[in-house]
Amino acid sequence: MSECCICKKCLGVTGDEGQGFDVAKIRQDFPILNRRIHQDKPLAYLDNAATTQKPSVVVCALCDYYQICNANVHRSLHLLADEATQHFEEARRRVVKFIHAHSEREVIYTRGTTESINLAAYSWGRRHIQAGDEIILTEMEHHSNLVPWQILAKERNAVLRFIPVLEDGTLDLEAYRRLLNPKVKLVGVVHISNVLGTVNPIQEIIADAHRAGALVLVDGAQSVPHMPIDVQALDCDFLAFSGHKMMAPTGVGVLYGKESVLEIMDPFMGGGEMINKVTLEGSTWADLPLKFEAGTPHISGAIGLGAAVNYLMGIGMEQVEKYEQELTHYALQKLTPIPGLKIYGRAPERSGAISFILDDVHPHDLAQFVDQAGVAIRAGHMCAQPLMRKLGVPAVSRASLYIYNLPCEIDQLVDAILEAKEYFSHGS
Amino acid sequence: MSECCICKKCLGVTGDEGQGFDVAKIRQDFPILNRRIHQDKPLAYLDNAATTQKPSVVVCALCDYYQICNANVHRSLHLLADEATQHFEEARRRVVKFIHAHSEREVIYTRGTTESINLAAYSWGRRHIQAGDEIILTEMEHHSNLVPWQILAKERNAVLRFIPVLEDGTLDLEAYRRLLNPKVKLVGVVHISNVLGTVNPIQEIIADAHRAGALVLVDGAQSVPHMPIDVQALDCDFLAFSGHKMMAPTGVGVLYGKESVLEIMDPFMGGGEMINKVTLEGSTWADLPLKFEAGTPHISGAIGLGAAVNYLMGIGMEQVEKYEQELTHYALQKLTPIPGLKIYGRAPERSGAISFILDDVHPHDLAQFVDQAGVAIRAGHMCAQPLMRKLGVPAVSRASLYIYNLPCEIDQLVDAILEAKEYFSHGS
Amino acid sequence: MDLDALYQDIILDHYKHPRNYGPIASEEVLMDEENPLCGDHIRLTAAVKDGVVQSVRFDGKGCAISMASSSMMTESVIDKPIEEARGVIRSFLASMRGDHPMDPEQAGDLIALEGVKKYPLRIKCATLGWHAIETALQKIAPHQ
Amino acid sequence: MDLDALYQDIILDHYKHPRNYGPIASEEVLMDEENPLCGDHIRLTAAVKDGVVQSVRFDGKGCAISMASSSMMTESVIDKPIEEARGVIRSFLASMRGDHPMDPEQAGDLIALEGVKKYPLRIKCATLGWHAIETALQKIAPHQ
Ligand SMILES: Cc1ncc(COP(=O)(O)O)c(C=O)c1O
Ligand SMILES: Cc1ncc(COP(=O)(O)O)c(C=O)c1O
Repeated sequence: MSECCICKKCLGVTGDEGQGFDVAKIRQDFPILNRRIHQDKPLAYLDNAATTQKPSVVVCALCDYYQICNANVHRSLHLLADEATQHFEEARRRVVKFIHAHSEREVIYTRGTTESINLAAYSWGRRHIQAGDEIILTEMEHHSNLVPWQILAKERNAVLRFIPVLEDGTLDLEAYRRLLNPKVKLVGVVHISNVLGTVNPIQEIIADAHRAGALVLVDGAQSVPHMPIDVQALDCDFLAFSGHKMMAPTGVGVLYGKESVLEIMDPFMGGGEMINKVTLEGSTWADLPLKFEAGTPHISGAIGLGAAVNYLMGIGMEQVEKYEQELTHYALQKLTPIPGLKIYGRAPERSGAISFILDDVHPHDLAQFVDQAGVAIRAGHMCAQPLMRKLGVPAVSRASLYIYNLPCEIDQLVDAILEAKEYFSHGS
Repeated sequence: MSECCICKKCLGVTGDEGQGFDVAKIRQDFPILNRRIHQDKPLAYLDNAATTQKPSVVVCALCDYYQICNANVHRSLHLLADEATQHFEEARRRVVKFIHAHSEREVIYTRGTTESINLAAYSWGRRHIQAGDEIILTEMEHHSNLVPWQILAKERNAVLRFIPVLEDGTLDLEAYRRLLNPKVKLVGVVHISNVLGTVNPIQEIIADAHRAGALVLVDGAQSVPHMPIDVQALDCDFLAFSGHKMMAPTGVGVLYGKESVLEIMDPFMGGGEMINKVTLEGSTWADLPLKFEAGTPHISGAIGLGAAVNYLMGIGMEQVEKYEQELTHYALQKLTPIPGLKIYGRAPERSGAISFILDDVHPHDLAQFVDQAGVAIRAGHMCAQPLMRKLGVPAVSRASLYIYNLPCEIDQLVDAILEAKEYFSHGS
Repeated sequence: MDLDALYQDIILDHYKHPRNYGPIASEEVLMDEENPLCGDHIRLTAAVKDGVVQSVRFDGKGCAISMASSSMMTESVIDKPIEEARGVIRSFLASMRGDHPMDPEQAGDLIALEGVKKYPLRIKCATLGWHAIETALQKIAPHQ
Repeated sequence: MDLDALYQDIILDHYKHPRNYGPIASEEVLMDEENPLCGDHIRLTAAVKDGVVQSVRFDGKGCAISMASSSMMTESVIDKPIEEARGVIRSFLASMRGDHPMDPEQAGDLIALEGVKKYPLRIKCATLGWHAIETALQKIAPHQ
């Protein structure tokens, strides 16, 4: 019955993976990459770990939704509402397919990784964590996967333990195994570090945790956008990720949870949609996944996420990973020889988030300087203050890559770094 | 330094209120209203209490953001990030102005009314509600302003009390005054009922609560989009509302809170942006409003909200209210004479959400039938099951108006209702 | 009007003249099934004798779809051996889920409900009575 | 390059050759001010005699803006009567907040920091040392 064209135009055909990879063609889908800034310098957007750009099909999915079938979902019977609901749920099915979840019941829409993890900390944690229980995290966690557990641990008198980060930026797995014991209820681990680029061996970490009787939450903010993910093969209990870091709109993300785990969790927020029956005296809850989706959801965001997932599947996640590996290799090769430049993170398995410090130039000055040369990188503590302390620096600069980046953009960065070195050199 | 055009094109000039009101001109800003559905019938969108349509300037603000300066906010130093941050915070300032808040510190971005109320229930409630404390709500609350307090009350052994709804759809204020006592810590009240359309006398309710030493949370989901609001004049402690019900994108809303109240609340979610200093052992929190905005926010949503607020201020909220009053009057005049049609809610002060039941035709059948005639209305319990029970019906149908609606759309509804009556008439 | 695909004459007929419909004393009630979307519910009673569904009766209020579907349900199961009745129920629910189209030969009047599938939000209306009878039969004659 | 508006020569000079900069023993530290955005912090000590700011010294690590601004701050307050010093600080912080432009007559070298205002995220860098001295003076000579 649908008279709306989102499906046709924007969600397109899906999944013909690996028909060859053409960056130039991909870049045509991202008009923002043609922007020229600061006296006509080409923009080199190398801040993809913070957020990625959106292909036209995603923006167009939003426009179509708003201009053709904007309506609230799951509530009304009229045509617009029916179309909106179908697109909203179709997007969920795409995500199910993308991460190889078992069913739609396992995919909960959230605002992003941070809300996903907080949802788990409130709804799973408040129910299962008691005084004296232990939660294992790592020293390389983003604040998102640290602060919610600190708040919970404080409230419940539980104990947080940390897997140390080794010199090369990998996790100390032997220390991890020593930390495991029957009191451990949860292991929370970032799949790919947003600072070091390290790809953690989560399959092994998950298997070990399960043997010890603990569940595992994987922070996939930096992995889901960049490599094939199969939650059933990984056997993780939770996987959190953000749409905006994988070409989708802001304000939407996902908490994947195993159905058996989600089933016995209490709701997080209360309100419309998440209820079954409400009386003044008390209420009962809706089925999964709506139990965790109180209130009007971010409908256009979910639809945009569906379009983004579709776009990525059209390219093929193996292709995405392969191209980014090549690009990362190129970047490391170019950056490493720069005198006075120190790169943090030398794990053998690493992704395209590359953090570094240039002797005698503060990361903020460096970022500001290279920005003037058209290159967008990030400087700061990267929401990983404990890791900064471990590395012995207050802040770093970070360049992070995505499939639309080009080797010449890395050259542009390298040239800018060399100029900055000159510009800020002390005692000149 | 901005090279981006969102401000110029979409946020426009603001606040020249009341330069005359031209619905035809307004409708040009909403191309979706020209849609023809079900064999070429003109769409009459009368489901505005569920969600409103978006003017082109809002959609265009989203597109511009994504195509010109998409970047994460508050984090990076590069040009795009700077532009995005400026637009994001400019939107907050517009909201401050729109509701007459004291400062940006009092305006917290959320996903919508539901998250706003849950934030208050978690962060204020968990800190201030003890066993035996009382919370007063009303029998006409939306589930959003009921279920979070039920969950809290259960957890804390606190007591919920309810202001009764009188025959005409107004609140029993005498009963309210009898309920007030020193154990009452919070009064939660919907400003305008999404079912009955009743405009509650919240100024009086707030003054009484304050005299009794209780704070007041106002659910403004159905009022903020439709009338001028001045939180300082009202003196409410919290005001919750949703962007998507006031022409803004989905996934964004606001919790207004008095600075003095927000200051002593614990954070809600943990993660990036809401911290000051993080160590493995513990963390300290950022200043308002960031303390309550963990993780990457819905940047485009906030910018779209700024554009929507601007659009509404351009028309003038007094104008909005005035036109909707006229339209509501017209609708009531046309609907009331229909034989067998019962309208719920006859408060002297009422807005354009009109719920009704047609004898012998189930609300769902009615909604489906009028949809076929091009008219979008809602049927169901309206997320207010306790109120439905009070009214003695399982469900109602609801037509709800906004400034782009026309008298002829109401005629279209009336005709469709008359046909439905015929179509479903029993024993024919 | 397109709506006629949903509200076919046969459906309107069952709605306006529901079969096996009438007040049930509360002690007779075997199932009280509610549609949380709209708050509708129907109550249902049934009797099985010698392995055959003897009678089914329902009351309550609902929309045209749920009333008609419940009415048609009663006609589809009464006088059927219980296992056969279960088969009919399973097959109807599966077709509403979209697992397979209805077999026009077997479905009889039920085919009129095919149109509901185009309106996902109404599927719950069409299956309300069927879920109720499924559980009721399970109560009377637990499945081995 | 546009950047020169931000990193003017005078700023780069103060950054490369910060005035009144040098290690401070921990018992001397009056203020340890941190910029949570980047984790930078400077430490500061000061002495007041007969109502006049005698000396100010700072150490720590920071970006060019925060180092230069702190360096310029020391020059702006040393040898000034304490109330006058407070006035300079207040006026600088107000101008960074955007309350008013700097007075070129009064500001001297500080005028070079005007360019920072175009980069909102860097304002915290430019005010780091100034917040530190403000608090330090309050500690030494509480304002009546
Ligand atoms: C009165 C009222 N309160 C709360 C809500 C919940 O708003 P949202 O679904 O945007 O969170 C609504 C709308 O659904 C409403 O009408
Ligand atoms: C590893 C990691 N975890 C969590 C987050 C938080 O994601 P968001 O801000 O989208 O909630 C990020 C990104 O900022 C991240 O890189």
